[in-house]
Amino acid sequence: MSGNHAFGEAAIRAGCTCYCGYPITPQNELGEYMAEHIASAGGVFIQSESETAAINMIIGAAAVGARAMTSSSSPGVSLKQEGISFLAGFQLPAVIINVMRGGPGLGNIAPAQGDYFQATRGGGHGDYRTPVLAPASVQETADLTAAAFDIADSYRTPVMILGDGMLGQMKEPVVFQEPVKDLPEKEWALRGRGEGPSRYMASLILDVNEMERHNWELVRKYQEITKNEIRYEEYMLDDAEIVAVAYGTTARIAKAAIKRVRKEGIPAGLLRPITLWPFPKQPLVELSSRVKSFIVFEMSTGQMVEDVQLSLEGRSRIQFHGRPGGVVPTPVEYARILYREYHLMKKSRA
Amino acid sequence: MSGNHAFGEAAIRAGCTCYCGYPITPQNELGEYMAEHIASAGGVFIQSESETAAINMIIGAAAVGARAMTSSSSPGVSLKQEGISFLAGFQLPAVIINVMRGGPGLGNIAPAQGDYFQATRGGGHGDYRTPVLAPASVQETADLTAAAFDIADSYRTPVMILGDGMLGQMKEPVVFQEPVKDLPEKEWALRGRGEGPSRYMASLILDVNEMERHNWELVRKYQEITKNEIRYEEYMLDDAEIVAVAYGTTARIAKAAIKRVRKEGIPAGLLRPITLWPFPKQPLVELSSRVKSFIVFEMSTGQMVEDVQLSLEGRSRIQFHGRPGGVVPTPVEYARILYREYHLMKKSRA
Amino acid sequence: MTKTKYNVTIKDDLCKGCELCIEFCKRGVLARSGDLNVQGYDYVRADETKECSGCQACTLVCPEVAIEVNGE
Amino acid sequence: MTKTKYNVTIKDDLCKGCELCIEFCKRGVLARSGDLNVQGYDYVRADETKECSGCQACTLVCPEVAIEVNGE
Amino acid sequence: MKQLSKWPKYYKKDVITHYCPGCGHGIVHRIVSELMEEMDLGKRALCVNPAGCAVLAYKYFDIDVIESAHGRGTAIATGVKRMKPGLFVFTYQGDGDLSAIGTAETIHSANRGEHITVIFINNAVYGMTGGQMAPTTLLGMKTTTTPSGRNPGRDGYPLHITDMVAPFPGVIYAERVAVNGPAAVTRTKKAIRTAFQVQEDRLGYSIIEVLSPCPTNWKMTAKQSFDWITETMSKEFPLGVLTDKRPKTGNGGGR
Amino acid sequence: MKQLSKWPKYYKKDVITHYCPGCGHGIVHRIVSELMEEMDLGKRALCVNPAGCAVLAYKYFDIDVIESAHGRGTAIATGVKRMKPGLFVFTYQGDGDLSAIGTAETIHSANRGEHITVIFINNAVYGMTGGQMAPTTLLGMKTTTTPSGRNPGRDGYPLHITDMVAPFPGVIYAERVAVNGPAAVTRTKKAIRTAFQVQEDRLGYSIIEVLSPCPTNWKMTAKQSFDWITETMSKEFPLGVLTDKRPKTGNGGGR
Amino acid sequence: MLVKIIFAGNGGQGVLTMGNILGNAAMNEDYHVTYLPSYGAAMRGGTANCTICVSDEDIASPVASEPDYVVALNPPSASAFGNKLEPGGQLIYNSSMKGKMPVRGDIDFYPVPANEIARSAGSERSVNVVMLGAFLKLTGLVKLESAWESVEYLMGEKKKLVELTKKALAMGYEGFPFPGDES
Amino acid sequence: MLVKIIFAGNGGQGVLTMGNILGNAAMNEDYHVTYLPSYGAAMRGGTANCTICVSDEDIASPVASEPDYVVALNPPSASAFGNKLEPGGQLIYNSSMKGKMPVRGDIDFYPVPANEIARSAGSERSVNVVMLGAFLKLTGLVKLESAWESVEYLMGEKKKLVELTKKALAMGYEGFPFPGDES
Ligand SMILES: Cc1ncc(C[n+]2csc(CCOP(=O)(O)OP(=O)(O)O)c2C)c(N)n1
Ligand SMILES: Cc1ncc(C[n+]2csc(CCOP(=O)(O)OP(=O)(O)O)c2C)c(N)n1
Ligand code: SF4
Ligand code: SF4
Ligand code: SF4
Ligand code: SF4
Ligand code: SF4
Ligand code: SF4
Ligand SMILES: [Mg+2]
Ligand SMILES: [Mg+2]
Repeated sequence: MSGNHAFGEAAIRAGCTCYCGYPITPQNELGEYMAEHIASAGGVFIQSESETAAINMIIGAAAVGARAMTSSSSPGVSLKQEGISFLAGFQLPAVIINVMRGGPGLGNIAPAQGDYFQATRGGGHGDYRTPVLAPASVQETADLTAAAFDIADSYRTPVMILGDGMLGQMKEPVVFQEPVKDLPEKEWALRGRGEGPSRYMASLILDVNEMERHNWELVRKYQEITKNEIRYEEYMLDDAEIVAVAYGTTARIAKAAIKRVRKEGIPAGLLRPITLWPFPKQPLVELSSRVKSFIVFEMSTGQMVEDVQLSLEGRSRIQFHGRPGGVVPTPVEYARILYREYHLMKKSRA
Repeated sequence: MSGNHAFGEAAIRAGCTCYCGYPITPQNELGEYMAEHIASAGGVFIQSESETAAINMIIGAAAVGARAMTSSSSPGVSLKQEGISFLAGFQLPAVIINVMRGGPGLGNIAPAQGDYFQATRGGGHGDYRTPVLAPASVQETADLTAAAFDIADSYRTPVMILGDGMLGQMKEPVVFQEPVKDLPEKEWALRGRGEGPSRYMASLILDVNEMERHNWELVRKYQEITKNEIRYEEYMLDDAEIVAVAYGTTARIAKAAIKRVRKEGIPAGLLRPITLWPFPKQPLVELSSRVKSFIVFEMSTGQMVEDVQLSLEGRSRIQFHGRPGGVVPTPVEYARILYREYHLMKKSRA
Repeated sequence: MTKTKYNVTIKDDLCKGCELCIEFCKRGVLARSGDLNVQGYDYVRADETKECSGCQACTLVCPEVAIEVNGE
Repeated sequence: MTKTKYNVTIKDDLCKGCELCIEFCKRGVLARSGDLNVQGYDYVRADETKECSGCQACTLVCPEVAIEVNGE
Repeated sequence: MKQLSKWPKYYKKDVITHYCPGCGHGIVHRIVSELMEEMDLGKRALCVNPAGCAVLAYKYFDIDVIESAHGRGTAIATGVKRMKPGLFVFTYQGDGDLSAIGTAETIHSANRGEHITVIFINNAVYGMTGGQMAPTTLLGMKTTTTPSGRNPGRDGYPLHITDMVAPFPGVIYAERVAVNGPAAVTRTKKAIRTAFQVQEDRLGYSIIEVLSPCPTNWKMTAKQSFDWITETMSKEFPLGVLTDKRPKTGNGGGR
Repeated sequence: MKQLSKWPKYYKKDVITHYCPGCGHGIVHRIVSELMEEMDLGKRALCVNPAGCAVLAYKYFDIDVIESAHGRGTAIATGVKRMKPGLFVFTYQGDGDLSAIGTAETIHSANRGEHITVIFINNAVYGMTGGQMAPTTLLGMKTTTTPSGRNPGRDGYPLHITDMVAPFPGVIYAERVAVNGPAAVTRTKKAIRTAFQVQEDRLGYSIIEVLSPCPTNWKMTAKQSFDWITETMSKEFPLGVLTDKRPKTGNGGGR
Repeated sequence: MLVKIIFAGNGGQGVLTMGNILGNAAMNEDYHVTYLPSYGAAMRGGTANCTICVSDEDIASPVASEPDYVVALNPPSASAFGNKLEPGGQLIYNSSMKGKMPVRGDIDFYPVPANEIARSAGSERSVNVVMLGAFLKLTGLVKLESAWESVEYLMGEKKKLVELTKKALAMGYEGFPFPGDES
Repeated sequence: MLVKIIFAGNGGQGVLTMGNILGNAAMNEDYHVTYLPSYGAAMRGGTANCTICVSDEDIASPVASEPDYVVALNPPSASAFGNKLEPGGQLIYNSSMKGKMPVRGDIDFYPVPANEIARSAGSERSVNVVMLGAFLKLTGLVKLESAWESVEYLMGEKKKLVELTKKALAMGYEGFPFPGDES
């Protein structure tokens, strides 16, 4: 099954009853899958007039308690930024998938990782953060989609999944979780006042002190998320002297490269952030006590590398290797870099 | 004159002949000023149907060589992110002003600094950066607006000016530069092929290798900008043992606070980044050789502080003090913090 | 049967002094009070001496739900 | 005067074999070549033996500007 | 003693609004609140309020309310109604919100025939932001962004968006009314009642455009702005039913 | 020897397009290029191309071209024309680009009566992205996002955006044509010529909607899609002049 | 020296004009000046205020969380902003309008029957400048003449208005202090 | 072991189907498999290709910058992708179609008169499976039977199509190797 279809099937099984989206390559198959299958699961598919409309339809659906999702690719995700800021302000759960392509502008439809900053720093306005999950296989697209909905609901926050054209298009075998039954009631959801007092959802808070309280409340929530939700994968780190840091597609390639160089006795390993925000800072800090060389692999001109720098605070040497524009690096290419770096290290030691 | 009017008058004198915008508080007076005055200077004012339309009108105007500007406030700027990414991809010069207000969502119309990440990290998609200028007085809004157009033209890049509601609304005396005469021709601008070969502007680059070349070309340009355009103000740094880092409105307040504590013999100083991107890393690095304590003041929950951390790489202690949501901190408040920090330092030394 | 008498009550503090009610009252029942209410507006007062017809014109045009007209 | 003869030239490599020209040619001048061009399409060929009327139907509907019709 | 007028059940008790003296929003708020009660909708109603002077509507309406990003009201309403068809969903939007930045959402929600009701407050300006030109601003009308009057060559013409959506098959009822006098207010209430009923009867989309005074930005007294609606504004925006596709009403099919 | 057909001067020589066999884009491209030459516009023309199958138009048109973000063509064209009124500015847009994501830009540029020309390629689907529903998709029509056919209750109705803007005072000429046969192609060329002339005469906005085959996504042969336009598509989208406000043409003022 | 003043009243009472006149005058006397109006939604419902800071050096923040002076054109603003005054601050209020006053022992109250004076000056609408005149007399922050000049500068062409305004300014100035009604 | 194959041809020649059949078969033989189609604008103009990676362990990248095998259904694809082959790579091409071939000495060429075979198998349209059959014979990557099974799985209901496809597969398989026309 393709990554795009896996996103869709996993969402439906996670109880997503509202998908709104606008076509854009390389994630069209996701919307098309929803168009075909969500209704039979009791959900609604809406092809919105734009990405802007889509994110706002999601806001409406989420406000009344539905598990709602939208998806797009880079340019379309830029159009959702205002809406994402509103979701954060409203404290509404929702899942936003970005199947990244080359940029800026129309760029191209090849796989890229140039939207890391946008996703992790909030491309929208105001003080907010969105948890960001980065799958590296079709199986993981399914697993993390389910996880995204849970995180979104438990913290009442929009959650972003950052994939790329390759993950969306490639087919791999995948096993899905059982469809979830009866999700917990959301007492905060609007449902008409009924016999109770009327309620409202507003991101407008004219009183600056109230607004500040709201901002700090959000910060506390983000600290909670940082405490509980950090995910990452360690690969051959036990004896590693060179550690690659990469997520998604580049992490797969890095793994292959590490296998290769390991054959030649080079002690390389991989730390793969699965949550890009919150970023797995601690494991990096711990590694830095014995690992003196880190190499960050990205399909961009250098974005996640900032989070690695922020984590290590100059404790170890950090190299960056980026291939932007939709170029998919090869294991050989990465292997060569690990190889060179290792021998440099040995020299500098001697 | 108010900051909003100063933005407008300075732009007109800088030769801006195209202003497109959509009303939003706290920057309405800027558009209104343009509506009243740009025509008599031979320019065009268009109240667009949305912020999205505005940024795209700017693209058209810039593509044919005009000095073009748009302005908005936080939520509206989020809607311009796709367009800004296109400007970067097209390598078109333009000036975008964000008179920040409280967020996320509608937030409020009070002054805030919560869009620092969006401005400096590219809220749009793809690998690009925009130079970001941060004025701290009405006089500086005028000066930096002129500078913004020059930077935009000389590097063919969109430039952002990050102000806030206070800067936009407050009135201070201001002196303007003489209106610029005959700006240099832009040979790259589209003007119809005439007798020459036809030309095109496209951000779509399907060939990934070409796209990658384009991305690295942009990076080289950004390195140039970093080399040449960094601006900052040093205030009482010579003998400073505590250094405040703040921009825009908070920098003004920090100055007053420093004056106060200086009276009590506390050696505090201020480093005020004027370009937020490229960020004045070097001066901070140099300071860190003797200054052991930095305090970052923001009207946000902590955004620029990341750039300070990236600059200092753990060399000095960094404190953060933020007041989000439109709360404008007082000099007394900052003074108290500098005071406390100084005495902590003395203790820890003893 | 005796013809009903109507009482007009103004919620002083809600009134914004827009005078729409005054404009549309054919019986001249309503007039400015000359006083300022909590909002700082010169609110409207009903003149007991004038006879209200219960036509509701005032309540229909009042943007602030500041007028109540009741008949006995 | 002698009635003009029309020559039909196909730019083989531009043709995408959509057959629109064939459909609209009343004289049956055009037909598939059975060959593949650089694009891998079975392109169209003009049959010398048939007589072209110069009606231009083919050039009007051709999406690829692959046909040229000239009269002598 | 019989009570001729009383405080609407779904309007927050004795609330002091932030509206300027003589503002039409207050009148329409009262009408909507009264209908919430009279049509027994208040308990399951959800109002989508705009960015505009009515952004604080949730402080007045005593029903559930969700705010919308500027112009996106009908998209949010779509998400709500599709998920909870049992709710009564209406948007309350200004002319800038609905016919400028929200143009696409307005047109496509109408074209989908969403089962929602749109209350469209046309006051020919951007009130909230201080009186800039709106798509509905009349030619020659002075606003803060048309200091010498709206000039069609530069600023385009007054946009009649309700007329544009009225012909859509999914738009069951559309009417333009005004709130510039007792009789007009009564007609407006009737129109909104009809529009609400259309949604209740699951027929489709309904929209009521209300010509509404903005004395502050029109720089007029309340009474003057009432008169201006009669004498000038309603000439550009004629009152009346723009479409009525309700079954067996005889005049279905609109204009 | 007289040359009946020749390579258009402003179409790149012997270019192989990326279009599918039988695609209408190629036909319209040729027409536009021919007019660039016949009306002597090529040297000062600027084309705004869309995100859509025509995104690569700049590889074919031998005139200056700027690409647009999806749906924003008329906003970009507005900026261009306002700054350089001497240029001949036209947008080339698909139905998704122009009537879905670009709805607001389309309507407001038309309402401002910008002096630009819009070539609107209506092929009832999103071609570029693989055949999803477009606002113009016919009821019951199967697309990748309406696998069981467009259902008005879920997906809304075919949108007639050209009819919506035709009544605007600033829209001087609007016509719907097709390219599904020699005669139709000739009429299309005439219509586009008229629209171009409207801009040349500084009269205002002009738009030509072209019903254009997309054999690939319609899952038809080229000929079948030509016939489908005649038999089905043009029933929903009738061909003809939607407005003609050119001075002294006798029938000014449109419908 | 740094003085922070808040002018407050109904929208339409000309609060912002007061600020502009004072700000401009202070500028001409070579002070550093900032002027910060209330804006946006605050407009609605018709209350308005502005903050003027006057100093002989750079001004850090144009906001006055604790102003030195409040000039209130109506009771609601008097109570709203009177409560923000620095201890020892001074409240100049329009005593022609009845309404709740802040109850504080640590500030000084200066009543000004502004409506009456304005009326006698020739127009109810100049309540604002009357109050400004009183403020100038009390504080001596800038000379009456400088205020007059900036009136001329700001109102330029409209001769009649200028005269009227200057007159009202003067009457507020000369008349001050006025007898308080409450003892 | 890791094998990377690219199937390429015109859109409409059924290139993606080839990939699906092989990918599915390999999966059932418990290999790790990735399948990456060409997508988006690449579709336009009617060329299509897909990349299949088959391995006995995790597959890093589904992309094949230097494939081991290229199966080309028409000359343009043969030259386009033939030039990407690893040195020592193998090119299986449709010899029924004439056109330029890549000129390389470091790869092996395997002609397959696919159109003729397909015709004799009953339908021109099964050129793709004929080529797939030949590929299976050459590489032995998966058993013919597994390929049959996945044909049944993928084409399910359409019985006639299934039979025809299996037949064409077999003919491509048995017939291989075919006499090259160029010596
Ligand atoms: C994205 C965005 N752009 C602009 C604004 C600023 N804004 C708020 S309301 C408004 C227009 C108000 O006019 P209208 O919709 O006519 O409502 P009214 O106030 O007249 O009732 C604008 C431009 C905003 N909040 N968000
Ligand atoms: C913001 C954004 N959203 C979506 C897309 C993807 N996209 C490109 S073209 C297109 C629609 C194409 O359909 P249409 O406009 O009808 O043109 P056609 O291909 O049919 O000629 C879409 C959805 C994009 N490039 N940018
Ligand atoms: S209409 Fe209402 S608000 Fe206006 S004056 Fe009369 S009572 Fe007061
Ligand atoms: S009810 Fe009629 S008569 Fe009585 S006060 Fe109101 S308007 Fe006047
Ligand atoms: S119409 Fe043109 S492209 Fe189509 S078959 Fe004929 S020549 Fe070829
Ligand atoms: S010109 Fe007419 S007759 Fe000649 S080939 Fe073309 S279609 Fe046939
Ligand atoms: S500005 Fe106009 S619309 Fe807004 S509250 Fe005041 S009167 Fe009403
Ligand atoms: S997909 Fe349709 S519109 Fe696009 S090129 Fe192919 S036939 Fe033309
Ligand atoms: Mg309005
Ligand atoms: Mg289309």
